[in-house]
Amino acid sequence: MSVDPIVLFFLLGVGARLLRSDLRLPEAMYEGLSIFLLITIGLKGGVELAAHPLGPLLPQAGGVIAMGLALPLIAYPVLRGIGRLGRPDAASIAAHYGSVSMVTFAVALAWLADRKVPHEQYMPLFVVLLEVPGIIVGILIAKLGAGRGVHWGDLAREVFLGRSVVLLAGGLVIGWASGPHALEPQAKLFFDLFKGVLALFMLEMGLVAAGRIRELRRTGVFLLGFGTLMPIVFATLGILVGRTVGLSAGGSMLLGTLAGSASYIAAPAAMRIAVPEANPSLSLAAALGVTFPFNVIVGIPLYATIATRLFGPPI
Amino acid sequence: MSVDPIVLFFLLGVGARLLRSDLRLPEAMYEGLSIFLLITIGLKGGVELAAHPLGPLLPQAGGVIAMGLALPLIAYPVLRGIGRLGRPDAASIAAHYGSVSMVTFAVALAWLADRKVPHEQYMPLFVVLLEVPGIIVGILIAKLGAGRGVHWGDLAREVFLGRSVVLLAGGLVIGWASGPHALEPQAKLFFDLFKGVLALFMLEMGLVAAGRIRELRRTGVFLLGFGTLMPIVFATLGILVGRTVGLSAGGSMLLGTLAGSASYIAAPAAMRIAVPEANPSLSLAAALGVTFPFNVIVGIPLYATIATRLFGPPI
Amino acid sequence: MSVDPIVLFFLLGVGARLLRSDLRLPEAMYEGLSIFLLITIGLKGGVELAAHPLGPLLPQAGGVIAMGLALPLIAYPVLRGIGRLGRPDAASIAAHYGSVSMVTFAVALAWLADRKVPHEQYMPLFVVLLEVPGIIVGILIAKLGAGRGVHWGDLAREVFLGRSVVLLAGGLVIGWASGPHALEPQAKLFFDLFKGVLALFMLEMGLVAAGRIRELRRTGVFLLGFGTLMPIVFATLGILVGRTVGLSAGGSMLLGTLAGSASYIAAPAAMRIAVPEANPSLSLAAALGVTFPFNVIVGIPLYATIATRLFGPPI
Amino acid sequence: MLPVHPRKVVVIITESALEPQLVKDVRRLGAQGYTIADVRGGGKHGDRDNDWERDRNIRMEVVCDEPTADAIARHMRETHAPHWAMTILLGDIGVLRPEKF
Amino acid sequence: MLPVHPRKVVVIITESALEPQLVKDVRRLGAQGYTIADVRGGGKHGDRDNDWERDRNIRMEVVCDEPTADAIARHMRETHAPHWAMTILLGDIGVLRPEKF
Amino acid sequence: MLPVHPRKVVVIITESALEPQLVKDVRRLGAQGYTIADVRGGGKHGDRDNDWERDRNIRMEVVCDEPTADAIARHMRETHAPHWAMTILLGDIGVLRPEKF
Ligand SMILES: Nc1ncnc2c1ncn2[C@@H]1O[C@H](COP(=O)(O)O)[C@@H](O)[C@H]1O
Ligand SMILES: Nc1ncnc2c1ncn2[C@@H]1O[C@H](COP(=O)(O)O)[C@@H](O)[C@H]1O
Ligand SMILES: Nc1ncnc2c1ncn2[C@@H]1O[C@H](COP(=O)(O)O)[C@@H](O)[C@H]1O
Ligand code: NA
Ligand code: NA
Ligand code: NA
Repeated sequence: MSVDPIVLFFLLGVGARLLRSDLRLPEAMYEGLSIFLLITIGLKGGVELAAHPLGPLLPQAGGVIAMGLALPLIAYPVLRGIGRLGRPDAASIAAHYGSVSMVTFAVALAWLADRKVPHEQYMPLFVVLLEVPGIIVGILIAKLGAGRGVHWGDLAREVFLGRSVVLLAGGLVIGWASGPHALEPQAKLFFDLFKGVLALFMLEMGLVAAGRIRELRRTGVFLLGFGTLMPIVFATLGILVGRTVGLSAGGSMLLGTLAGSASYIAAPAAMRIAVPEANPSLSLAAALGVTFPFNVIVGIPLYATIATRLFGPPI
Repeated sequence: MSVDPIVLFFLLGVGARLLRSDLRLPEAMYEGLSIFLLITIGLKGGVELAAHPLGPLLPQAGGVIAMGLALPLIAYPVLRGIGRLGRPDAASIAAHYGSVSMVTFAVALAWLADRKVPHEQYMPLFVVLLEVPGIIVGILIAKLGAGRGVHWGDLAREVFLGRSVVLLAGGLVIGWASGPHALEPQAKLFFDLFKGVLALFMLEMGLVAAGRIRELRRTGVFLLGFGTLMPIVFATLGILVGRTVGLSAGGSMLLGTLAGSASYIAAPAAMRIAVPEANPSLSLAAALGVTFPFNVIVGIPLYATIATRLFGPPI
Repeated sequence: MSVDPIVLFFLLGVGARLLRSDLRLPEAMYEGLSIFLLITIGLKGGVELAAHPLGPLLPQAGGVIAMGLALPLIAYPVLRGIGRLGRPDAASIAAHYGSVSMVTFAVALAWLADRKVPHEQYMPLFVVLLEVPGIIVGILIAKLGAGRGVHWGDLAREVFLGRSVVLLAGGLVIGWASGPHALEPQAKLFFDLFKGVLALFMLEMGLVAAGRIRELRRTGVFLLGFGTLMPIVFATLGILVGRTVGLSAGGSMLLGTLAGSASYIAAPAAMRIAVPEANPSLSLAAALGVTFPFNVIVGIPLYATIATRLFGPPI
Repeated sequence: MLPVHPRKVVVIITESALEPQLVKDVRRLGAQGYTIADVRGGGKHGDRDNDWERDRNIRMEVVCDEPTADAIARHMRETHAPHWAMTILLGDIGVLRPEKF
Repeated sequence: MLPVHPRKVVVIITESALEPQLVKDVRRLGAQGYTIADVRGGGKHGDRDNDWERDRNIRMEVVCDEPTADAIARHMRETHAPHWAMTILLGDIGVLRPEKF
Repeated sequence: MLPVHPRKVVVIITESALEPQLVKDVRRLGAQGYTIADVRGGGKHGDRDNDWERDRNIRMEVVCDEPTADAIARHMRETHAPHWAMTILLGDIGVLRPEKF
């Protein structure tokens, strides 16, 4: 069987960086591609939302948000107890794993589409809902636990109006308000090119993920274990939550992937400002250097298998 | 009825900026998208020009240029008399409103295409013809009126060889020289993606337009009135000129949109150099903060209505 | 007959620069487009390689590499003897002409595709194979001849892991490992947009090539002759090699184009580091200011004619 | 010769995420202006060479009188330097329009 | 110790639209070279923070002898400073190859 | 007033292709850090105005003690300056944390 080109692009980036090639994507291109992906995922979800009555989604949304609040509370004691990390670092890493990775979600989406597995098309709504709660809980752990105040105004702007939330949620609303027909003239850019852009973006992700691997030597073996086992636990939890709130097997697998993914865009930005005493290298090495590659290569097929086992019908 | 996604993208940008999100498009992306739009509009017009004998277009072109020369002469006394602005500022704003906004034109084009309204496909020719005259007249008012000399050589290069004129005119010539058949291999980039790129660009336009709104508080209510009423007057004039030179209702509406639009790329660049004593915030706040949003949201449908009234058959 | 838009885009760039327009593409866009082109050419070749047994290609590959090693050895004595250039400059220019220009190859590819001339679809493999040998031989001439040592480790990384080799070779491997079917979701980006992107890139090439023309005045007439005649000799040689190793007329014409093209990305980067005493303006003026435009406008049709004469059946 | 007035220039090289905070800080401490460039670099906190969006540095330059420079440098050292990659430099510079700085 | 020759450095921070003019100006006034960086900033003319293409600043640095520095600073102050966002700074710097500056 | 410790700043403006080499050089010669900005400029080797990827300049700034500054400047002048467009400047600067530089 042929290998998924999306994974190959990622590996090309990893290889180029490990061999110390001078290959790098210009930063504007990286930003442009990520803007494109965020909007497109939003639009896709929004177009589908338009076809659904919103009422029945509310309980699902509530369950998903509750899960987002719970995840960092599970991760934190593990990081303190087993990882022996200080409060700021443990809280920061918990926030990263409580939030989500939009690219991991996109890869899972493409993976399901290639295999024609049905799933709720409005899943992007949950990406938006899951991005913020984990970060807020992580900050609360760091601040309140340390008996320190929080600038709630600044913080809210940082997390709710961060680039990725605005683009995802903006795309959702535009897709929802326009509907598929009005968006047709834009479809050739946003929808037709999505998987090609994702492949290019994975090249960049490979370059930056490999750049983080060096740091792992310094941070030791704990983060390696945490970055691979915690996602499996979280993903399983996500799949169970999906099942509980009534998602299909495909949708539950996607929710599991979200739960098992770690944020490396929104969370690092917010935590650096809110908890500057945490070492940003630790959390980024784990989220980007371990968990992202793990999910892309091992996790996604694994979570599909888990979902299949739990649901019965094979994905 | 669903809302036009192009307007929604614009509003997303406006909202993100007003809420002080950190969302911004990398400058290279902004420039890349605008290069794409300028070339594509040029190519579209050029391909159509190839199908027309050029002779009969000459009188139309003459009428359009004459209008371009007249517009700043109408705006200037209003700005001096009612707005009580000094000579440099009045001349500079007159130049902005004498010239045109390519993006407003593109939005109007997409608006007509969505409604399948027929119009002369070579209209991009008039965008090129209208870009420069208004700027030159504005500079003349500022300079000669002040009894000061003009570096005509530098100035000509600045306005005739500015980025937007070169790309629009270059696209026109390439489209004209190649014809539709030879351009087919390029069509999937330039023509198929046009409306998607325009939507992305409108997101950026929303961000920058909203950034100008703050300045309006300082410049007062006059620019608000000028920036909404002058376009209506100019657009009506443009529609009448269109009718006079024999354009269709759709073509006249487009010419009206051009007349009613204000330049925020070519004119600011040229005026800053040629008339440095003018305050660039005033003209940009009006052109970008008032007139551009007004045209995109209110103006374009309004000009279509005016054209319909004047021509009879509904657009 | 209509003119090829790819050439027209190039001429637009040349004209804009010669008239001193302020038009320039943002650097990130230039880099992004070139990354796109390199990957796409690689993917195209790789997809075709997957359909071929690799064994029979080995002798062809050997012949092509041997040619790559030979070209600078032919150019060097000409540059020393007739051009009266010093050892470093002659060696550096020889390296540029020994290596290849990916964009010239892409233009030739598009030229053949427009005319539906059959050719071996795995030709991109030879682009990869030809990029490096000429550069290494050029460095050897400069260094060993001067009795100086070479940092082989650094040098190998510079040439074998330079951006263009990594992207081309990476694209080849991904295309080969995925095969056409798995790449279908990416085809709409990489394959459908290829010629449009190439056209945009040629605009940038026109701008930079024209910027080099000024320098030619200083470097005199020799480089003008060398930059037009050497490519014809090399291209003829390349066509003969193609015939010898069993390529079709179209494939031989492409190999000739590669032989006749001069590198202006990989070679300048490598030579500047390895042979800093060479004047980089000379080699770049020749490769970019003379040979690139010559090949795009005159060379490619000429090499097709030569291939036709040598092979019999008209291209 | 033009009369040149002596002033201080404070240069702060730090992580780009701190930019909005720095701008607020220096304004509050009395600076009448500032200039910021995107840079990359290396120091005690390792190489910050731009290969990931959060790994960028900025270089802020503030021209001001000596007390303001002192206040800015002191604030940076005490508030941000403990937790951020940061270099603080102080130099002498001349200005033509003393009221501007 | 290398012998170090004292020179002046003129720093001009202003709107990017002025760049071509500045380059012509300093060459004409005797500078043998110049260096320009893209920057953003804030001052009397408000924040110039890069969010629209006409809102960019540049920072030009010219190393030269004292009379040239004086001529450049004077020209900037008289010709451009009245109508443009502009900061002019003058500093001391050392060079190794005195004939170059 | 904060105690300010005098140091030297070496500024090297040169072709961007030399960047990796320069970073290695200054580290080897004892610098504890460096800062690099992308710039453009003009000098003896013509205008380097960014219009082709190989025509970019960088501006490297190294704050260090006097012997290190001397060693860096000397090395640049002897090894790279003959073949590369390069400007080497030496200035005085103050730092707050002397152990860092
Ligand atoms: N000795 C130095 N000279 C110039 N820049 C420095 C020096 N040390 C540190 N920097 C800059 O300041 C940033 C933060 O420094 P640090 O906190 O030492 O990591 C670095 O990333 C460099 O850009
Ligand atoms: N005190 C200052 N320190 C550093 N840079 C300044 C200062 N004042 C102004 N600038 C820079 O000079 C530009 C023009 O200044 P102004 O004319 O005061 O608006 C600003 O946009 C800043 O980039
Ligand atoms: N007098 C000067 N003032 C400021 N920068 C200079 C000066 N001379 C040269 N440079 C910079 O140093 C680079 C190399 O200088 P050169 O070797 O003289 O061509 C130039 O491209 C400029 O960026
Ligand atoms: Na998660
Ligand atoms: Na107008
Ligand atoms: Na060659």
